[in-house]
Amino acid sequence: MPTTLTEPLAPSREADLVAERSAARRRVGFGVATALLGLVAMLAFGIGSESGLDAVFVLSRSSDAVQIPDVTVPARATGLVLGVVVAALGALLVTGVVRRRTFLVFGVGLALFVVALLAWAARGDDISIIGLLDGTLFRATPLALGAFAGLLCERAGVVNIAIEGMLLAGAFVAALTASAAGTPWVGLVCGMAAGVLLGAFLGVMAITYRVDQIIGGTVINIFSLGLTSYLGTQVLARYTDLNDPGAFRAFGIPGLERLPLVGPLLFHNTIYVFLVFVLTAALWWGLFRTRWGLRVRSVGEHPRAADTVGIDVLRTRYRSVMLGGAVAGLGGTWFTLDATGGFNENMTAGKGFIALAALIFGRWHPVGALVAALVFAFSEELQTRLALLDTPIPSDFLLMTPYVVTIVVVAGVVGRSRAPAADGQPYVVE
Amino acid sequence: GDDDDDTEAGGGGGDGGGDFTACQVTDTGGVDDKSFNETAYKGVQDAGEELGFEPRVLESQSEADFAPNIQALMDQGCDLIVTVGFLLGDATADAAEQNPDQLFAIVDNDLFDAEAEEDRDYDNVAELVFATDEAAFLAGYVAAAMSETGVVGTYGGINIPTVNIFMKGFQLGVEQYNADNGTDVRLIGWDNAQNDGLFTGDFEDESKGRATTETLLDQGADVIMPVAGPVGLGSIAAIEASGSDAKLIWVDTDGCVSVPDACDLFLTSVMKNMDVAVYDVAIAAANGEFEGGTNLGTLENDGVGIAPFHEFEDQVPQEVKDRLEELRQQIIDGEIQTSPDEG
Amino acid sequence: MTTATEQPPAAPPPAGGDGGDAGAGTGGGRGRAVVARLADLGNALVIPVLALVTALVVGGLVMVFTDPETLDEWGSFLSDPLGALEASWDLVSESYEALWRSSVGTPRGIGRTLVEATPLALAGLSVAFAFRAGLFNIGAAGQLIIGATCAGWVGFTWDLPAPIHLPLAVVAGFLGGAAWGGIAGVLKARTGAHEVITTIMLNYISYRLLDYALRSDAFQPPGRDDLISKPVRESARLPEVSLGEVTVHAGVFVALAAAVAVWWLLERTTTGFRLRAVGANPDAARYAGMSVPAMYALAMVVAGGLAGLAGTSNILGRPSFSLTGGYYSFIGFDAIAVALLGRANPAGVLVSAFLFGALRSGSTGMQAATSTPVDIIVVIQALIILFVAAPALVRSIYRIKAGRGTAQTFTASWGS
Amino acid sequence: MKVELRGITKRFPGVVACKGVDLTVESGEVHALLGENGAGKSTLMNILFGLYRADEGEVCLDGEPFDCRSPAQAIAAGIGMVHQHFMLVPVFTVAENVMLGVEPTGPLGRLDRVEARRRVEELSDRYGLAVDPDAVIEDLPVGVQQRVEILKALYRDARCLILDEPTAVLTPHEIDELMAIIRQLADGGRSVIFISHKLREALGIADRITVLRGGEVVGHTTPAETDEQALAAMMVGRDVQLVVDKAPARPGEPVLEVDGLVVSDDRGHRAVDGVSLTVRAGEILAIAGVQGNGQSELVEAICGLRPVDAGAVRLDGRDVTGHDPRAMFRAGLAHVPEDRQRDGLIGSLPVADNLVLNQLDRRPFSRRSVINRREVRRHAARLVEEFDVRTPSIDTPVGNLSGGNQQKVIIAREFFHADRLLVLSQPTRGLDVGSIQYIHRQIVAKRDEGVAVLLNSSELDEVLALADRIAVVYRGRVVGVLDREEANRERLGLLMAGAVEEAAAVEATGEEEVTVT
Ligand SMILES: Nc1ncnc2c1ncn2[C@@H]1O[C@H](COP(=O)(O)OP(=O)(O)OP(=O)(O)O)[C@@H](O)[C@H]1O
Ligand SMILES: Nc1ncnc2c1ncn2[C@@H]1O[C@H](COP(=O)(O)OP(=O)(O)OP(=O)(O)O)[C@@H](O)[C@H]1O
Ligand SMILES: [Mg+2]
Ligand SMILES: [Mg+2]
Repeated sequence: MPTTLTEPLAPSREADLVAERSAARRRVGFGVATALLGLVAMLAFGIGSESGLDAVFVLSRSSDAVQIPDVTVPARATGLVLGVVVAALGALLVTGVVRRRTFLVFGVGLALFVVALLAWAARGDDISIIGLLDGTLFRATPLALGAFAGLLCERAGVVNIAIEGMLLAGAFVAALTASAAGTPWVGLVCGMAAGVLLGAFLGVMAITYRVDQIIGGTVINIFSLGLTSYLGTQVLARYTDLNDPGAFRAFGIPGLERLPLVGPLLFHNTIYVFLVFVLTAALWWGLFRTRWGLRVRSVGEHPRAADTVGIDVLRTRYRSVMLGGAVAGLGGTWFTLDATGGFNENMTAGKGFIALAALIFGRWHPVGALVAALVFAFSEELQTRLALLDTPIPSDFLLMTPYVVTIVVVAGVVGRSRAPAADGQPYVVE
Repeated sequence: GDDDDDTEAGGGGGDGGGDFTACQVTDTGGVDDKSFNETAYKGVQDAGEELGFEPRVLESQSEADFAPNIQALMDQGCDLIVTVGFLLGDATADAAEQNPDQLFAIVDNDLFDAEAEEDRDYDNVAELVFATDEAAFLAGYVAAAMSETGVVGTYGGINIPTVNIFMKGFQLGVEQYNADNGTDVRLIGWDNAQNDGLFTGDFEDESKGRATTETLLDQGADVIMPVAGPVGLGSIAAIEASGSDAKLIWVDTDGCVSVPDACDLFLTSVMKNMDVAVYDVAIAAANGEFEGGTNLGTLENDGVGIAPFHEFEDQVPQEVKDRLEELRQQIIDGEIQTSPDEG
Repeated sequence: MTTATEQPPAAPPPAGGDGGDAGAGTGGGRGRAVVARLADLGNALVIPVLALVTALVVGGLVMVFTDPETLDEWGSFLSDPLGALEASWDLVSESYEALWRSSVGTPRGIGRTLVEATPLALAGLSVAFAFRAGLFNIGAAGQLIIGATCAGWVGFTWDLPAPIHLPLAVVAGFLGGAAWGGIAGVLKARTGAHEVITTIMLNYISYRLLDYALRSDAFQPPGRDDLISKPVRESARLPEVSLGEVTVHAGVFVALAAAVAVWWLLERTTTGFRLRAVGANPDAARYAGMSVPAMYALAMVVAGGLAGLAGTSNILGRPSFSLTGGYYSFIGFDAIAVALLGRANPAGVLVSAFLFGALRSGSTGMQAATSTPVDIIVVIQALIILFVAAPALVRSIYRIKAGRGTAQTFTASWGS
Repeated sequence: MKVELRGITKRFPGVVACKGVDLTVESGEVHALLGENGAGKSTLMNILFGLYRADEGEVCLDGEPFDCRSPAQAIAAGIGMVHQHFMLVPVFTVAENVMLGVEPTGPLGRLDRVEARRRVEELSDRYGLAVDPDAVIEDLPVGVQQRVEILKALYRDARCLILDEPTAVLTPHEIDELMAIIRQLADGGRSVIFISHKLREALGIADRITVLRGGEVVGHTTPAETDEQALAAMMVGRDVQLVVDKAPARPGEPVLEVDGLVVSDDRGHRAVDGVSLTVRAGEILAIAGVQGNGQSELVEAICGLRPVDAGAVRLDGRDVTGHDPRAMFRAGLAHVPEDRQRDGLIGSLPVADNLVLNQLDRRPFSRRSVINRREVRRHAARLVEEFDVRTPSIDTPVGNLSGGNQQKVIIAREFFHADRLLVLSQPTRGLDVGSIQYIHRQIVAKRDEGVAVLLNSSELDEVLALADRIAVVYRGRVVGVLDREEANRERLGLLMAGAVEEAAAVEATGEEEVTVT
């Protein structure tokens, strides 16, 4: 353990000047960013906007049990006021009036900025906030499931860049089997089984044959795309009955679904959204609170240490990769059993790679991965809404939003994240 | 081009007569693109059934495959080669120029010489293009008429002419309805003034089609026209999942034929009868009546049109149907402009 | 991060001469190294060839079992076993024969294969170059697009004599790709943002930028509004070159030159040494006085430039000479496979690019001759990568005795 | 537990690591296993622990044949091993590391952390191994990590404990503590196998001693029958001179001057807190101190590897504060880093390349950025011969060499360009007496050439053997600078443990602050 040799004794002395200095640098950085956001809001959404227009925020749908009245705000004033507030928050950070929870303050500033942006975009119009949030959840679902799949593999030390291929295979198999069996449940199970199979395949390559894990993943991606396209042409296009899976329906959790706003948002959904929540909690609990998780993580961090205490490294890795495959397969079934009504060539369209980004951006943590998926999905959804409203930005640039946001967040806020130490390294049993 | 060579005898036009064959080269979307490649191929197949030949199709993986694929079909003695889309324009024009005896039909593209910056026509190429906006205009009118919320929506895959031509005509149709009736039905998702609107960014990700449609539903749209190939299938899922009674307007083909399961959602379809046009060209070629040059499908020649209302037949008021018939005639007579670019 | 030191060394030890001659000093070291390297080469060739054969066999099986007509024959296997076998053999042999003929069997096929291989080689070099510096460039697709866009713009906008115009367009393509790759490199160097994330995102952004450009007057030919640009002027096009009966465009030589340049840069210059050192062990590189961030940035700039050249060779060299939406971005992804297959070294990349180019150009002919869907080629490509990447698998199939430590890891862990 | 190894043979490709080794360890016995680098000690123990399978021979535990196929079986049979490289997961807590593999669990496999913590605390109380069960390993000093390793074995109720070079990274005080613990364990009836290169320790603790050379047992003995000199001869197979011959230093002008240096560690804590030092040409200044008292950060800051928060570094009178490592090399610095595999070498590159790692951009190795391969190879061949690096060829990846030879590659490279200042961190860690002797002689030779040497070593013997002056650091400060004549183990040990000689501390740091210990 060479690194640890250089670790110093943590000084037990008074608050450390240097640590304070780096915290201050961070604080000022966030402060300046916040202040800039405020300034933009003030200028673009406040002063620069037409006066006399209202923006209506719609908070419930007609189908919802509890109706919440719409919120109407004057667009220009909202931009101005929120801009000032955000700028003030930035100033508080820069001047050091607020010294703690800098990230939280920045987050609040960012949220208020988005509200100002929405008010400006919806001036003289209305915008469905509930729809915005609902759409975010919808778009985040496959990303979160993909990221969870990656999480399971990488926490055990196997890099999984094959999420995309696993999603695609899951989608294909689910469409085929659900159509044949006449129930989406069969599709769900078979889609997961397809994922498990690809996971095992990755395992054979990465764990047993010690193929470079990136290569192994790339093989699966290419293979999956090629095979599903090929079979799509050869089979699904000919026998269209085989591409007609029924869809899962949304259902509500009795009681909870009647809550205002959060009821329809969180508690009335298809099984996938619930599964995302359950999996987030289960993965967190499983990885950080159980024996299974401790062992999986030890294998991903220091496989030799795990080996010396009698943990079967290879078997643990296999199991994790196959479990990851199952989750990715599950994510794949979302495409055909929830989102749409059938399989279509390359229908995952790169979501597996975005899930991979979410995993890294979420720092290999289930909650982080979920948040990352939500951030990406939110910016995608926001972009759609902005395209509908009166925004002078060309659609090509609006379509870039989620990608730009991801880069900015990863570069600006997250910075270096630390992967499991043995991620990507094959383990050789002596 | 680098394909001047060995088999220039190929031009199968001469010995045609008895065993006529028509073949197709797809663009990079492939033959099962649930869009124009597929529709055009249906025309080839229909002709094959009629004339008793086995149709051939070559899919292009990339633009580099266009010329070799065309060459391969010439080598195999295809009498008529159908190509699809503007991507294939130059390859088709080059091949036509070098093989004046070979017959071609290109779907959805008016050949254009980008270097000379002028239109190109060849006696051996039938350019099958469509005044889709004329039909979309009628669809916009009926959409506005049938909207209860006063909001209708549209979205596209990518903002390209073959896509936005639908949206342009659609908007003018909605405006026509408002002008006729003094109403204020709004179109969201496209704006002729900005020449821009709502797009998903590709023709593959159906889930984006679904999410986008949900956005439109949230913003109150209750008649929606997706112009995004297979991505449009996401709209069906969105409406089915939301349980709303919004309606869809399908494009290219009659939705009730191509997606029969969802027929109850289709108010109508903006039909671009590419299969019919291809079929007609093939039959004409087989009978020695092939005519090159631009061949514009319009309302007048039934190259474009709107589909029957199917399940909504009873719900569309008679006066709307009557007015649609009037409008159709006016468009044919050139009294109404259906494209914002003209005039 | 601590386990890294306990892993077996990343590169395979020389297969031969590490016997018991410890302490022998270096007297005969050189000669022996050459012999070992030759032996290595032999070993290195056997496996890929077997991998290729295996992939083709498995690919043939896939063909047989998904072709409806052949399957029908198999349906009546009991009554007519020979018929089924014959039908299968005919299908597979005809397909592969056509594949061979239109890829390397005729001068024209070879020409097409070389042209197909050119951008694959350049983009493959891009990915390989980044690999050597320890970075995973998934962004070749975006860099290729930006490079092609810049080269194309110079090519159709300016009107200059060919001796100036063509080089300018090529340089513009290189610079465009370099700038686009450089974004990811600089972000990595300055903030530690992971290049896998940023390059994926930059890919998507580049598609949108290209669409936007294609819709602008600067790119669209007057009187036309399809997503297709003006064609590059004659003066900026890569000339066609005939070698005997094989006709290719001059981009092929650009790719060869780039491979030599990359090899020379990596193996013969101090900068290349630094890049490799940083890729192999950033800690030690830093201790040796090298600037790790600078090398990351440089690696992505050069990688981006190479991918930019891939786009450039396409736009300036291939008929149509016009940019279109999503311009050849798939090459950026095939490039990952090409680089991996080529073991991230320039010569290997050239060979694997040729192989992939042959599969691509051959698939067109195969489809024309036998109606075998082109998608099968993708399956075969995946199989080849699989078998080449997993030599152990091939060995166990053919019962070849294993050497030592064959697994190779290109990519260090994800972390920072 | 009585452990018997009979006729153990283990072959690796090209090497026979163990040849028919017999070893018997009685219960209640501390058995020292000695041998030079590569003698096969670790291999033998790995066989006992089930990490390797012996090619020949058998293992008996308490007289019963024991066929050990995996560590899990060894653990179950009561064997515990503290590895030469610690086998701890850096990001886990002490309790997590200790329980890994034998976790107490509740329903659904939930970890019972309370129970685990209780047992860790109980064990650490019983054996006086003070550790905080909730501390994260990577935050702990190595000495404490070692205790965690021992706890791990005890937690599994090991009746035979294997300690592979446990003292390499410990301070004298910690070593004493460890010896006491080992004694206590042995007295409790456990058997202990103790591997070390430090002969004095082996003589001090062992009941019996076995010496391996070239994979074979060359002799059994007991502390009573032998002494250091005899043991060393037995290990190496020839007579070894244990003390370095060195003439008194003739210090010249100051080469390195460090003035009020303040440096923070990776987490932003202040690790070096106002250190001032001077190293003169032709002298060796040793920094002595317990690992983790800021020595590493100090050295890194001097070498330009770590930003300086305050203070100055001067080289030959020129201010070089904040220079990057490259500039420092050009100014005449040579540096042997502490972690040779991670920081000193690029394992996948050949020996030749590693020998010019930080000099490649100089003539004659390159000109205008173009490498001159022939020069590089010529140079490599010369250094390999001069420094007796045992390698099949200069094209062998350096990662394939043994630890001692890897270290020689670094020494050769750095000594070659050490013109003014040579900074050495733990230059002989993990090396056998033969190699140590060789390297020590080279260091003294450099000094005698007039190079200023800064030696950072936690090995007191090494410090005492080489240093002309000794600066003792404690918690980021210099708490005393002693001349070699004034220094002895006891005094240094006390200073290192923070028993501050107030006057010295104040003098050294120039601050009035009273240090709390
Ligand atoms: N080890 C290194 N780490 C980081 N950057 C370096 C390193 N070596 C060189 N550079 C950078 O690369 C540039 C070119 O390097 P080169 O090896 O040609 O050195 P140079 O500056 O020309 O000096 P000289 O010719 O005296 O060696 C240098 O100016 C420097 O900025
Ligand atoms: N996994 C392995 N593969 C090949 N050779 C090995 C392996 N492990 C050890 N060896 C070789 O076996 C011999 C004995 O090594 P071992 O690690 O047992 O020595 P040691 O006595 O513990 O040395 P040290 O004092 O340096 O720890 C050495 O020559 C070493 O190079
Ligand atoms: Mg025309
Ligand atoms: Mg050892």
